Parts: sequence; structure tokens; C-alpha cells
Amino acid sequence: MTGFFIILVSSILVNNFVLARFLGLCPFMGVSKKLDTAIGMGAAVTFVMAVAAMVTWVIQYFILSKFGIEYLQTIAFILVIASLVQLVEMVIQKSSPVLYQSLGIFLPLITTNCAVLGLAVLNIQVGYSFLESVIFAIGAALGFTLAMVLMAGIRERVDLGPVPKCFQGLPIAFLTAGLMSLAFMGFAGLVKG
Amino acid sequence: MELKTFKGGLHPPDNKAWSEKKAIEVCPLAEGDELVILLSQHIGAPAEACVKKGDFVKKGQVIATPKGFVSVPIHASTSGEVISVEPRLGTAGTKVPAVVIKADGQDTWDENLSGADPDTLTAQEIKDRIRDAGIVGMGGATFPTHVKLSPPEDKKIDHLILNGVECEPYLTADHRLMLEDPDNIIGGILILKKVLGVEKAIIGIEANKPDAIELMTKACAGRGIEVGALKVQYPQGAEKQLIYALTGREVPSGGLPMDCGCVVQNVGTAAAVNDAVRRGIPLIERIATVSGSAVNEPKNLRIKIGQPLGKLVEFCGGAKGELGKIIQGGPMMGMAAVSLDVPATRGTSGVLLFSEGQVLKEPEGPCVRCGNCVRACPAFILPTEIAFKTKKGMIDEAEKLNAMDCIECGSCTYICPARIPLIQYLRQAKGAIIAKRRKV
Amino acid sequence: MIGAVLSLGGIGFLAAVILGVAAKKFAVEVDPKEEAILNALPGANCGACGYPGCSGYAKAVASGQVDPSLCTPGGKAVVEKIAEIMGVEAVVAEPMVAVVCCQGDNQKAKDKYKYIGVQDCVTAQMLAGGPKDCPGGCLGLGTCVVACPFGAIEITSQGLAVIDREKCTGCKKCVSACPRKVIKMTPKSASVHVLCNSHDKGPQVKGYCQIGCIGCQLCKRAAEEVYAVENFLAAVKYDTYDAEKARAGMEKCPTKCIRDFADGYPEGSTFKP
Amino acid sequence: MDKTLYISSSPHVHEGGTTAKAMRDVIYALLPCVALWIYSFGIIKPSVVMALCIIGCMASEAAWEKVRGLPITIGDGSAAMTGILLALNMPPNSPWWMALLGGVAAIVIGKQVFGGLGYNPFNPALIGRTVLLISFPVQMTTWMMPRTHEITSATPLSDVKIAVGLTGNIPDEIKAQLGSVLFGGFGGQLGVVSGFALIAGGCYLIYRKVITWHIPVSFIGSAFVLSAIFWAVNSSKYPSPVFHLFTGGLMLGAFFMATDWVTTPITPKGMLIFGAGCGILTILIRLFGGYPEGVAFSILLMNSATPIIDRLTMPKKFGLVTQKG
Repeated sequence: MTGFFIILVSSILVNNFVLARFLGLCPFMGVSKKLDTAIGMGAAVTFVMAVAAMVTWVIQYFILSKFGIEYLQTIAFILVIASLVQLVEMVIQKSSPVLYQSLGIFLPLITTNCAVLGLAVLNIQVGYSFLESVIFAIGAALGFTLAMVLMAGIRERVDLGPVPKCFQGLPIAFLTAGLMSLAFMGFAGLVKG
Repeated sequence: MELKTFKGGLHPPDNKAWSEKKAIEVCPLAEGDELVILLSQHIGAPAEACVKKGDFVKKGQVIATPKGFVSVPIHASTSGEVISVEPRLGTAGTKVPAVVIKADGQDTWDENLSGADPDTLTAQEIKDRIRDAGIVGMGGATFPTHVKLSPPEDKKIDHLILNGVECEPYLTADHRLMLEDPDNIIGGILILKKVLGVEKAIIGIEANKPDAIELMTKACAGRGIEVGALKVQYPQGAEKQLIYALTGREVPSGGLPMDCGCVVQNVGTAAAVNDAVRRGIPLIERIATVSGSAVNEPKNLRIKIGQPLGKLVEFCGGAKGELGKIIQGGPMMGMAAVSLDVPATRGTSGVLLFSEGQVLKEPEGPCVRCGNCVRACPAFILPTEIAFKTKKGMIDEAEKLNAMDCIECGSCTYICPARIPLIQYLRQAKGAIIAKRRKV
Repeated sequence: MIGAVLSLGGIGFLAAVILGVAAKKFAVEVDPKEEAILNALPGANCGACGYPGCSGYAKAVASGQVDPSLCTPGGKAVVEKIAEIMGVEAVVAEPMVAVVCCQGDNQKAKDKYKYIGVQDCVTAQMLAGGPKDCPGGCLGLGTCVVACPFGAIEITSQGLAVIDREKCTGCKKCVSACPRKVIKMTPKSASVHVLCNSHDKGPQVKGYCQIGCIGCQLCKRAAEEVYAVENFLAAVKYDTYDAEKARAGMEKCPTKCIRDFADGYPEGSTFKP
Repeated sequence: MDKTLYISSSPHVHEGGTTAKAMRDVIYALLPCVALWIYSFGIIKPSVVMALCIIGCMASEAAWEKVRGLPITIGDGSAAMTGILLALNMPPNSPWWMALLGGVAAIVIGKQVFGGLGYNPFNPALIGRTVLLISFPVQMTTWMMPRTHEITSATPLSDVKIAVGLTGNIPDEIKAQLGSVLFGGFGGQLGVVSGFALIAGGCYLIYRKVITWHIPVSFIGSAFVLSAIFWAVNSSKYPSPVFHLFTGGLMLGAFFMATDWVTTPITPKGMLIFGAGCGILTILIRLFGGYPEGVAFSILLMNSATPIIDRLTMPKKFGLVTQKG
């Protein structure tokens, strides 16, 4: 039980995917302009990550390892994740057009989101069990969502401020993200895991 | 006695000492003086002039008839000749229709006016008399009183609340009225109780008027009227806050006092109601405080509707020093006037003259998010957030932040260290939201 | 090797089947016309067409019930493009531009009070009808500048709003933003305009503004076809506009309240004709 | 009457406060601790650090605004205040360039790029300090002993951290000293030398209504309660709550940094949440994190949550309560 807890805390706070590992910056920057879309994106990422972790784990241990073709890991994972995201995109488009509109081009971005792929690869590297990798995926996704939500809150305010013209938009967003990651460094060493 | 109050608000220095001990004096009217009587002195449709240039009118005679239900007639404040019916500089600083009367100095009453014993009248007859006398809310909002006294059938009214709070700094008109003419007020309250059919009437008075509390308590004893002492806190006299302080009820957001069973009337209105019903005197006079740092001799005056503010100031020894600003009403919610030529209206509860040095000229700075406005706001909204969104043209966001619940008391702006005119942004937001709603 | 090909191929095939089924099941129809129109529109979301944003207008046009010529900012080119997409005849209206009908800047027109507060015309107008003594004059606090989606309006160094005739697309945003209704829509081809918005009588206007129309009728007498005077305010009759005659009337104006924008913008403006 | 009068929107009176006055109040409230700090660490060196921090802040603010063509706002005292707070967060024997650099980082990265006063999401002084801590970890953790001015890398917090890390227990000799934290005698940040001066300053600010009680009380309260729980569970491993409150930057943080107007919530409820978050994170980082001190990090972390807290704690507007009576 403590093992799961450590994985969870570590992936949410200490090794936050965005602010400590710097993975998945593209959707992080793109969709964190408004709180509502940030939450929606967070939910989408959480879902995709959890499912991707399960599917890739199964593929790794039941197909790739079995046939001794681990060298095809990356390509196989990309393939699976891509189709998974396509599926999610279709479902969202049908069930929630508003969310689909606001997530816009960022949904396909999850396709090539290094956070999802990174998660899948990390799972295998660390050698997590099936359950552990799912916990890790949920933790990582929650960390991603947390970072997005905090960022969106700040950006809603910062973007309305008199930021110098040359810093407006992405530059100030990156600066803000940098300062946030500075703050997240405080979690370093909180749990060893 | 435990003092009742509401949540939020603040306590500005009240500066009432300048005039609170001064008995009410009658502001004189000489032969040949011009009275400019505006045709829109109330909220609602303006009245329509029914006299023309050259007519001779008597004091109390109707000179303009109401148009629609939310409207009241206007009466001549003195006898004399109508010298013109034309647009004149009004309270709001723009030209509005007015009847100008040149006083003949006789002050002859219209002989058709007569009083009645309220006990012999039905509620409807009393309401008609109140409307015909042109009575409006005397606190400054000037909402026609007969409308307030006519709640829809399904609204059960069980409380009549009398506003003797006078929470605005400087103003002492209601205070003096309570001290000098309590019987008139109580007579009015009894009439209002009868019209509304309520058992309970409470007069709310702020604790900085202990003499008024004592006198009113004594005068009300045994007549079914309570006196509630209230903590000195602005805006204690705002309708919703007053109701909350005295009864613990909250007027629903976007609703009216009648939605929680209350009707609020100013003490001055009660006195006017008594005059109108028992004696048949229409609303042609009122009590106003003339005060401020640029007035020689602050006073409480009984003024005639239509007297230019300049006349009132003249009677108080004139302006001294360099005049910077003229305020009609109190300093927290009153409106600045363009010049002293503006005539007094039924809503003129005070005239304040501020010296040049007293005018707030600090430029607006950036919001430092100190939260003072949030803590001071009696409506529990976030003034600074709304102002910020309004500044950026995000009216929808402002609406979501409950901009429409602002009561425009000015507390936020009073306390803001960055000197942001928050209330102006809030008004702007409210205006834009109303415009938007109308469009949709 | 074969195992690799087979397993990867198998995964791919499986994914393809699932996606194929999903595509059928979750298909959402999009009108291709709507997208084509949206791409043709300028994308300023200015609202000149009366719809909330370009996508709203595109949807309305695509439904076939709305005239494709409502996009004034886009001008002729856009209207023709949309008409082509919809397969209808393009009707292009005469291009219009907005003009601030006032020259009473803070040097030439009097204020009735000193205003302190939010720098916004609508808000200032709520306080005693605005600081300018003239009831129709430009307040110069820049509400129109904020409203303009094309950056075509500036406040001159002397506190007067001026609209760049080249940048203005005729979207009318400023017209509805102005609390004093001092901005009017005029045909772009006409360059001579009466820049005054006060219906007060001559002596009154003279009392508060050096450059206001006093209703003297001199312009009308010089060029009856081009000028009309109504309610003590002259106006250009754009239907019968003629540059020569308009200039003739302009030269007669004693207060110089008529301006030919070809000669330049009002004093203090950075715009060039 | 020909004089043109002034017209503005109501209210026509004002309480009299300005942003600059409030900033000055904060500086006055800090003066006793500044004096004590300078005195304890040997007058000259800390004075230089203090001066350079202030100069770094004010000069960079002025230069930035000059370049951008904005009005120069160093007169409002906010840059000076940032400088003082930054200095109090630095070792008194820091090299001169570090003090300057910290000041510049605080103002430029922490405040001006966001548009200046009122728009920065993070506390500028803490940004300055954290940038320095991460860039120059050695210099930033080389402390001085008060009064003796001996150079040491040890602070009570780091002693405890190292000892617990090695043995799992607080050694007795350190434990014996812990009782005396109240009276100084340790190297390190300001909390050690002037806890009481800080409390006095904080009370002055509350009295002057520059800050409210919410954040200090919930910050200190939550830190006290959480550390007391751990202490009660295992007092040989976890130091006492009093030790936590009076070491490191906790008092300074609770009264002067976490109460920064701009970067903290505006609703009273939000302030309570903010303070509690700061207190809890501080103790967690101190006890379990990699850094011996967590005040700066915890405040920065809560700063980043401020907009969300504000949004979640929006007060219920008047008249939404169900009817009584």
C-alpha cells in the first residue's frame, strides 16, 4: 500500500511530468489559457494515460517480450497510443462538441504527446507491475492536470495584465512555467521513489 | 443596548458635528425669486406640465400631472407666475424639462387642499392621497411611495421598516427631523402601517444619534412602533443592509424588500405622508443639510423644491475659500453638481461644498489585490475582479462575478489604496450587462 | 522477423478495425460550405454582420438564408468569394467608412466641468452628461479606440478621436460604442464632411466651441445640391455628393467646421491622407 | 459663477490610504528586525548586503521602466520592500554580486516582466531568493553565527536534517540546544535572531490594517499543529513545534511574505486556505523533503494556487441564503 502511495505522490508532486520532467509541454502551453479547457484537457489526458499504460503494458509483456522484439517498443507504442487518441477524439466530438471545440487541435496533439509515450516507456524501464503502472499513469496524469490547472489560473490573470509586448503570449507563459517549476523544486526529495 | 448591524461595510468619519446641533431653519424666499421645478424629480416616467407661460399658480397647486403608474404629480412650491416651461439645467447636469415660477412673495396656499382623518379613509384612498401629494422616497432615491405601498397580492408584507439611519457622513437632516418633529413621523408611520396592514414597525437609528434614539423610543412607547439602535457602520441605511440588521432577513439577490416581507420608508417620507394625508399638504418642501468645508455656516434648512442650490448656500453664509466640488446628497453616494444654479429637488437631502483641496485627484494605480474592497463590500461581491474584467471589456465575466448585485454604496472605492474608481467600473459593467440583456 | 511483422501488423489491423467502426458510429456531419466560408472571412470576429463572430456568420450563410454580402470589413473580394462558394450573384455595397463628426478638441471646445475618473466615454457620459459643454461633441476618452477591432482610431494629442479612412472597414463597432453618437457612417468616396454634431443654435454653439456649425446656411447657399441644414446643423447630402461643389461650400464656412479629409486630418492627428 | 468645478463619481471622500503608505508601513514594521539582523551579524557585512539588495531592486525597476517609457514607480516603496525582504532571506555574509543579482532577478523576473506592481503571480523577493539558492547553493547556505560571526554551513534546521538522515534520530547534543532557539545562538536565517521582532512587526501591520490576521494565524497555526502531531508521535525523530516556529524563515514568511497583497488570495476564506497550505507544505518539506527549509518553496507553491483559491472561495453574494422567518 505504501508503495502505491509513494508512486502516486512522487508522480504528482516530486517528479511532476510537466514541471520536473518537462514532458508534454506542448499541450501544457497550448491548452492552459483557460481554466475550463485545462480541466477538460486534464481529464482527457488522464483517461488516455490510464488506458495507454494498460494497453502498452499488455503489449510489452505479452507480445513484444514473447516474440523477443523489444526493439520495436517505440513504434508499437506510438501506433497503439495514436489509435487510442483517435478513438477518444471521436467519442468527445460526438458526445461533447463544446469540449471538442475548445480542445481544438490539442486532442490530436495527445497522439504525439511525449508525456503519454514517456509514461509507457518509463513504466517498462522501471519495471512496474501492471497495477503499479496504472497507478503511476493516474498519478502522472493528475500531476499533469494539477500543473495545467494552476497554470491556467495564473495565465487567466497574467494574460490580462500589461505584460510588455515582446513577452506577451508564449514567452510569459514559459516564464511562468519556469517559476512554477522553481516552486515545485521544493518537493525534491520528498519521497524517494 | 445591543447594537444591530450587517456584515461588511466600514466606518468613515461622519463629520456630523458641524450641523447636528443646529435647529432646522426655513430657507427664505423673497418676492421675485425664481423657482425651477424639474418635471422629473422621481424615478419613473417624468410628469407632464399642465401649466403654461403666463399662468398664475398658487402654492400646492399641481403644475405637472403623472404619466403612468410609476410617476407622481409635481406641485408649485409657492404662489407666483409661471415665467417659462423649458429645459433647464437639472440635477444630472443636463438640460431637462422644467417649470419656472417667479414667486410673488405672498406664498398663498391653494384653497382646494384639505386634510382628512386617516381613520375614516380606506387604504386605497390613503394611497391615492399619497400619490396626489407627489410623495417619493425622501432618502434620496425618490422612488414613488405609493408604488412601494402597493405590493402584488402574493407578497405578504409583515414588517414596516423606517429608515432613520442617515449613515451618510455630513448629513443631519433626518436626525434633526426626528428630534424636532417626532409626532409628524409617528403619525406617518401609523398611516403607513394601516395602508400595508402590518403589525410590526421598526425605526432603525444609528447609535451616533443617542438623543434621537431616546426621544423616538419615548415617543413611540405604546404605539406599536419599535426603535432599533444600530451600530455606526456604512452603509447601514441601504435598504437591504437595514433589513438584514433589523430582522435578520436577506432580500433575495435581484429581488426587492417586499420579497422578504418588508417595506422600507425613510423617516422623512413618513413625515411627508402625515402632512399629505392629515393636512393635505403636497410635497413642496423638505429638510436638507448644507454643510462641507467650503460653507461658512453649516445648517439644516427647510427648503422649497425648486430653489437653486446657490440660494441655500447664500443663506448659510455663502461659500468660503476655493470651491472645488458641489455634492447633492451625501459624500458617499451623492452626485456632484455642475454649478450652484442646479435647483433643489425632492431628493435633495443635502448640499455639500468641498474645497479645492478636498477634491480627490489621485490618479488610479494598479490594483495590488489587498482585498480591502472584498472585506468592505456589503453585497459580498469582488469589486476589484469585476472592475478588472470590465476594464478589459469582459462583460460576461463581470456578470458571472455578480456585478448586478452591487448596491453602489461606494465602500470599495472609499477604502481602495490604489484609488481605483471601482464603483464607476461597476456602474459601467451594470450598464453594459443591462444593455446586453435587453438585446438578447 | 516474421513474428515482428505479424505482431505489429496484427496490432495495426486491430486498431484499424476499431477506428473504422468508431468512425462510422461516432460520425459527425460538418457542412463543407460552412468551413469554406469561414476560411474566406477575414476572421476579425468584429460583428459587423450582426452575428457573433465569423463562425456564426459562416454558419448562417451556409444555411442559405442569409445574404452573403454582410461582411463589410472583408469588402468586395470576400463577398465575391462567399458568393462563389454559395453559387449566387455577388452584390457589393458601396464601401463605407466611419467619421468622427467633431473637431472640438480640448483647445477649441469648452468643458463644463473637470472630470476625474475612469477614462471611458460611456462612464463619463453618466456623470452630468459628460465633461464637454457641447452636448454632441467628442469626449476624447477613447471608448471607440478600444472598440475598434482594426486599430483604425486614435486620440489626437489634443484629445479628439480621429478615424483613419484607409484602415476603417466600416464595421460600425465605434458607432455603437460612442455614447454621444458623434461617429457617423459615410461613403468612402466622399471626402468632405461637416464635422459637427451640435443641434444647438448659433450663439450657443459659439459660446462653447470655436469650430462648431452655427447653422448659418452659407454652405447651403453656395452648393444647394450637396448641403442641407436641419435643426441648426449642416450636413452633406451624400446621395448627390460632388467633390467640386462640396469644396465650394466648404470654403464658405465661417467656422471651418467643414473639412475635406483629402487636405489632411484634424490638427494633432498622426494619420496622413 | 464662472469657475469650472470638479466632477467625479461618488464617493467623494476617501479613507486616505495609498499603496505607497502601506508599503512604507511594511518597511517600518521591518525596521526592528533589520536593525537586529544587522547588529547580530556585525554591522558592516549585513549592511552592505542589505544596501545592495535594495539598490539592485530599485535600480532595476527604474531602469526597466525607463526603457519601457513608463512612469518610474520606485517612489511607492514596493521595490525597496522587496529588497529588504530579499536581504533578510540571504546569508549576511553573501558576496556583493549575489545581493545585486538577487535584487535584479527579483524585480525583473519576479515582477516587471508581468507588467509591474499588481500583476506578478509570485512573490518577487522569494523568486530572487530561490533563483539564488538554486544557482549558488554553496554561498546561499554558508551562514554566520550571530554575535561570534563564525562562518558555518550549519543551521538548526540543517543540523536536524543531516542528523536524522544519518541516524534516524536527533542526537542529544542538538536536542539540548533546541530549547535555546528562542534566544538565538544559531547560525542561519533571520527567524533565529529576531523572532520576537518579527512578531512585533507583524502585529504593527495588523494594527495598521495593512494585513489581516488570517494568513499569519493560519500559517503559524497549521505549522504548529502539524509539527506537534509529528512531535507527539516520535519526539526523538521530529523536533518540537516551538523549534519549527522560531527557526528558519517561518515567522518572516508568515508575517511578511505570505501576506504580500499581490500574490495572495483576496477573500478571507481564501487567505485561511492559503496560510494553512503554506504551513503544511513548510513542515512537510522540512521533515521529509530534500531541502532543510521549506518556507520559501511553500509560499511560492501556494502563490501558484492563488488564482484557483480565489476562484473557489468567491463569497456567496448577499441574498442567496434561504429565507428565514
